[in-house]
Amino acid sequence: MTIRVLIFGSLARELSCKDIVVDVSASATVRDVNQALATKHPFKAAFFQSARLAVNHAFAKPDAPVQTTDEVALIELVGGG
Amino acid sequence: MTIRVLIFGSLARELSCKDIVVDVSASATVRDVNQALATKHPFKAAFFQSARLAVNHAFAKPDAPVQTTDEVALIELVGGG
Amino acid sequence: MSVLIRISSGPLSSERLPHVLNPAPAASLQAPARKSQSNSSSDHAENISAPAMQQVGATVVFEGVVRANEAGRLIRALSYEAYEPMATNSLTELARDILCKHALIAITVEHSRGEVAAGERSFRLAIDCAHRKEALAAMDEFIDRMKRDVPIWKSPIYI
Amino acid sequence: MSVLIRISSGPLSSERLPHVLNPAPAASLQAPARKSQSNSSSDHAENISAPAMQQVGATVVFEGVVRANEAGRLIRALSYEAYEPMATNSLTELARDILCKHALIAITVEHSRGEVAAGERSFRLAIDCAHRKEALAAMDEFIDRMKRDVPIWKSPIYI
Repeated sequence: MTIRVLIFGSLARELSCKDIVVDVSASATVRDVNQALATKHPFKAAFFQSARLAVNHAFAKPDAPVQTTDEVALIELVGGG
Repeated sequence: MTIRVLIFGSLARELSCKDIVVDVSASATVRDVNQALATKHPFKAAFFQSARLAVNHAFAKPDAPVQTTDEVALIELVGGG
Repeated sequence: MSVLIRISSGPLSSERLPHVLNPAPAASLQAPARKSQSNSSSDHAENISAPAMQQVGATVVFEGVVRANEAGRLIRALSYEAYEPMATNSLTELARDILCKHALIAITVEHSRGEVAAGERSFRLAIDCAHRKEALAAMDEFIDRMKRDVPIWKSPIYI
Repeated sequence: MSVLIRISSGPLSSERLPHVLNPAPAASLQAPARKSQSNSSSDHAENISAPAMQQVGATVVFEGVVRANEAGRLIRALSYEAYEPMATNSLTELARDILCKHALIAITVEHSRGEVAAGERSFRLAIDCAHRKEALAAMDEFIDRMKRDVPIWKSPIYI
């Protein structure tokens, strides 16, 4: 299935886009989405493997399941405020 | 010589006065003034012996000399602000 | 106890928001976080009771100002991007958690989104409490956790 | 760098004093503390330069409010007595010391003397600095040392 991962801030500027679309299996978890992001962007693999993802506006654990209808966002902050 | 020691706050309320006048020798130091205060008010002797005195608007060390023309004040605070 | 959260467009006003919007029972603290927000601002308030206000002995306000340089380069402004409603919800949860942990009386948080010019305010955290030590510890912890967990990003706009 | 000290009669206004009174060279920090003061207020200012202002990234303001009870008894007000000019001079010295030690940009201190009713402000400390951590540490240290060393006494006025 297809998961669209919203991205923000300097990452969005660097990649010149507002989201990254990845393909994962129908039983995918948050961890699988991280892995798919890392595979798609090998030069930032370490970053994507450990980046925190929010599912439907709450931080999600690596084991949490993901569905194609979920709103997934990559929340990696470097000191806002 | 005579030294007038200004007092404030709860001490002034307790003693119902704004100053305490003590007699000390012409070569007296701040320590001697503390001692004279303690002698004059034996029920608060320990308090007066260790109370901080300001001479001419600055905290004075125990060894500092005192003159009758100096402005002496007892600065014992219990948390202002 | 009171929690008031507002994320609004552009620089913050120099005037602080009042802590007390509508006096109401303290039980309103248990009300769920508001999930919706308008396009122009997101604003989430819980209310403070009059007896609680009488316990306030200290108010500490932190204001973040956009500095004219960022990593050594001169900037004209910072642009803040908030991922809503997660930003407002997570600020609200953070404020409630800090309020309970440090036994505070009220927390008011204001954060800008969009462009804020150098010299203007982009963030304000106001804490009411009985005593000072709790307020300072709470403020430090709030800002650390906000920077780590609340989805608001800043981008420099260079001169 | 700027230090502004004011001890004035009655409750503080809800408006903060501006940090910048007259832009002037930073060397004014070395100016001697003003020894005189009027009966109605004592006010001591040193000035802040425009380049220093551009470094301000955080402003933290502490406000002390008179609480309606003191040691378990209801009070109508607190009455503050300041021993002048020592009170203003020692606040000024304390502010300079804290400013240098924590590398702050500006400190503004306001303290009431005379009667301040419950619920009203009697003390305000505003700190401008580049970063937050210094401001919070400086605020804590300033208030601890003020309570210990600055000759201002408070007396409860019971209902």
